[in-house]
Amino acid sequence: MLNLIKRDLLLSFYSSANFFFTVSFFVLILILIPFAFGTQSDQLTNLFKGVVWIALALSIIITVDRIYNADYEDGNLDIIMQKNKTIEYLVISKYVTHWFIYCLPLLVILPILSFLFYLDYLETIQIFINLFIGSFGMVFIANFVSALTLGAKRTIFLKAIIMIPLFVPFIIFGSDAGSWPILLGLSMLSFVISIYVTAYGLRLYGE
Amino acid sequence: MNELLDMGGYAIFVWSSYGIFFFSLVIFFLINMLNLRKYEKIFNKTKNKID
Amino acid sequence: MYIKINNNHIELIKSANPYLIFATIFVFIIGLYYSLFQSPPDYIQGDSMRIMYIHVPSAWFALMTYSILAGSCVLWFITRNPLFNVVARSIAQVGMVFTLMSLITGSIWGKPTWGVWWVWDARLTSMLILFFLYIAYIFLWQAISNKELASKISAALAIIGFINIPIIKFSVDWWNTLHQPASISKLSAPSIDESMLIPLFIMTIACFLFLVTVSLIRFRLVLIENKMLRTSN
Amino acid sequence: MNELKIEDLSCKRGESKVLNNINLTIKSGETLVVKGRNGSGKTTLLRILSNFITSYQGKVSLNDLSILEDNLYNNKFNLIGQKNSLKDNLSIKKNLELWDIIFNETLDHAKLLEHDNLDRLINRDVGSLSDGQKKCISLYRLNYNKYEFWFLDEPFVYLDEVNTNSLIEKINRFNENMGIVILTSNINLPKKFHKEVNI
Repeated sequence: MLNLIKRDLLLSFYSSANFFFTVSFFVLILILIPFAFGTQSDQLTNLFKGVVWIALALSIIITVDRIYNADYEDGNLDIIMQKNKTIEYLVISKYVTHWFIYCLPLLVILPILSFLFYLDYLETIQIFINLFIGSFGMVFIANFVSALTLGAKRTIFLKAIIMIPLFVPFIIFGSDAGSWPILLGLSMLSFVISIYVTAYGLRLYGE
Repeated sequence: MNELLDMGGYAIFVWSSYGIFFFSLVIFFLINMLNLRKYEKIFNKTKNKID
Repeated sequence: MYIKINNNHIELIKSANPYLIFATIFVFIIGLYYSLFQSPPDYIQGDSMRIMYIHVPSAWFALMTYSILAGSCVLWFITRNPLFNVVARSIAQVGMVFTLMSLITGSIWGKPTWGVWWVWDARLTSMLILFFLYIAYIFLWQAISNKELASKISAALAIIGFINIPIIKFSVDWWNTLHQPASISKLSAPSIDESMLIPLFIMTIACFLFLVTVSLIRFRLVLIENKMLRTSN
Repeated sequence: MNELKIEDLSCKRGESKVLNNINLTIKSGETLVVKGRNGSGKTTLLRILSNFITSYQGKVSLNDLSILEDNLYNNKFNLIGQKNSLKDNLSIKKNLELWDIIFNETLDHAKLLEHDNLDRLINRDVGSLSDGQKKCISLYRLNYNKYEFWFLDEPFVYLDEVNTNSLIEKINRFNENMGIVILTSNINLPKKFHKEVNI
């Protein structure tokens, strides 16, 4: 399990462009807000709180192809599955690395962005907590969608259609500051479902 | 008759929704029926070839 | 309880087909007569109320079809009887059409009633999401080239979607109480007059007959598809 | 002394039966060549032996213990499939480092690659190599050496004469160290191995 985390981190370090692109994508979506809605500061603050969730959802959607697909197509997934007989451990380590590589950078950059949009400290902390909890749930969902759609090639749109309905509850509760306990519950529920479904999908495609 | 067509001023809503509804159902039915015919034809051909 | 489909069953379905088509058309005509001519206009909504007779049955069957879909997927995983997979696949597209119809007729009905085409109410939103779940189920099956695998994968997705729908409904309700305290969209459900129940009832039966007819046609279609996949291997 | 036993093995893929009542026994130090037409189930057999496919009729057992119940079995074999498990956008050296981590074993890459005449390519991107070179590097995984079985899926495809001979030599040496090799091939090999089976 630790081996796999180390390996995935090293791999993302070797092809660091991917992770850089995701951060840029996230930032650019948020930068579009003032262009689309004008520069009134109180309006910007409100919009930011919602659009940051859309940006997070989209950033996770564009990374969903990288979780299992590359390893599946070149055959590394076979070796990894052979070495990790309990596939649930493999799945958990993928959660960790996927969150670490693609969500943590977004959370790190979030405070800077929130100051650009005139949020005060308290609001920044609230949004940070919500995004922190919600991003885990979204990563769980992205993982099982990735595992289920391994055999469907080049179908990022299909994956988006599957994932966005599942993201809806996160976006609803995420944009409300006080509802982090519900987000936590949703994340835990999606963890329980995701770990079974992901392992199921990987076993099926391993056959 | 005019009264019926007018639907108490809601003619466009009522008739358009009924129109869309039945049009779609019929089209959907026909698509599946024709598909079934096509598949049955292809299937019978391949079966004859095997026999 | 292992039911295996054999040629006799298919012949039976085949011979029932024309009667079913006839019955569907017949009941639809009666239903149309009752809903457009016989029933009185509503006190408040006037004649726009007549859209209800097609909107409500399609919404019911949209939900019912998805329940059957998810239920047969669960049963398929439990019993491993391929019949349930065939049922799920033959019923899915009919459900999608009913969902789309209930969305379209609902929004045409909404315009004269609420003054807007669409309201972000829990019921409507979850219906919209349901539509995308149907799309995801159908197209995921088509996108995976190994069809045996595709059935298992899309069945898993259908079950997850079934869990998702109540969550969405709950969260949109919650969100509405947070963001828009005045909910304008509660349909006037209380005390439907008996004269309105009759056309509604007939239209429901007609929609059910349509569902059965097309599902059985698709049932045969899916069976032939499966056979063709088998012989091509 | 290991004994891998396959009894009455049948397997369905989709609706078609690919393996039908296969009975085989392989003992330590032997090599089995599985031959057959395209789509006859050679790869399926290897994937059953490597525990990826778990739904089949019959029994596969190692020393009389079913491989499905043997928890240590997954650490005993080294499977080299037809996919080469290489990241095209990384250099060979980086690919090998990633393998080191997965296999949990650090090899002396410079020395081993020199032996295979691949050391001059070490910093090239895998994407720029020929298929034969990729296959050679894919077979480099055989150097991870704590395994008792090698399962090789079409190892000779794309290999030239020199590399074919050196692979055969490697297999012989592994056999001498009491290793079991099962390989699939649909071409005639220059050397006879211990056992050959047609499926």
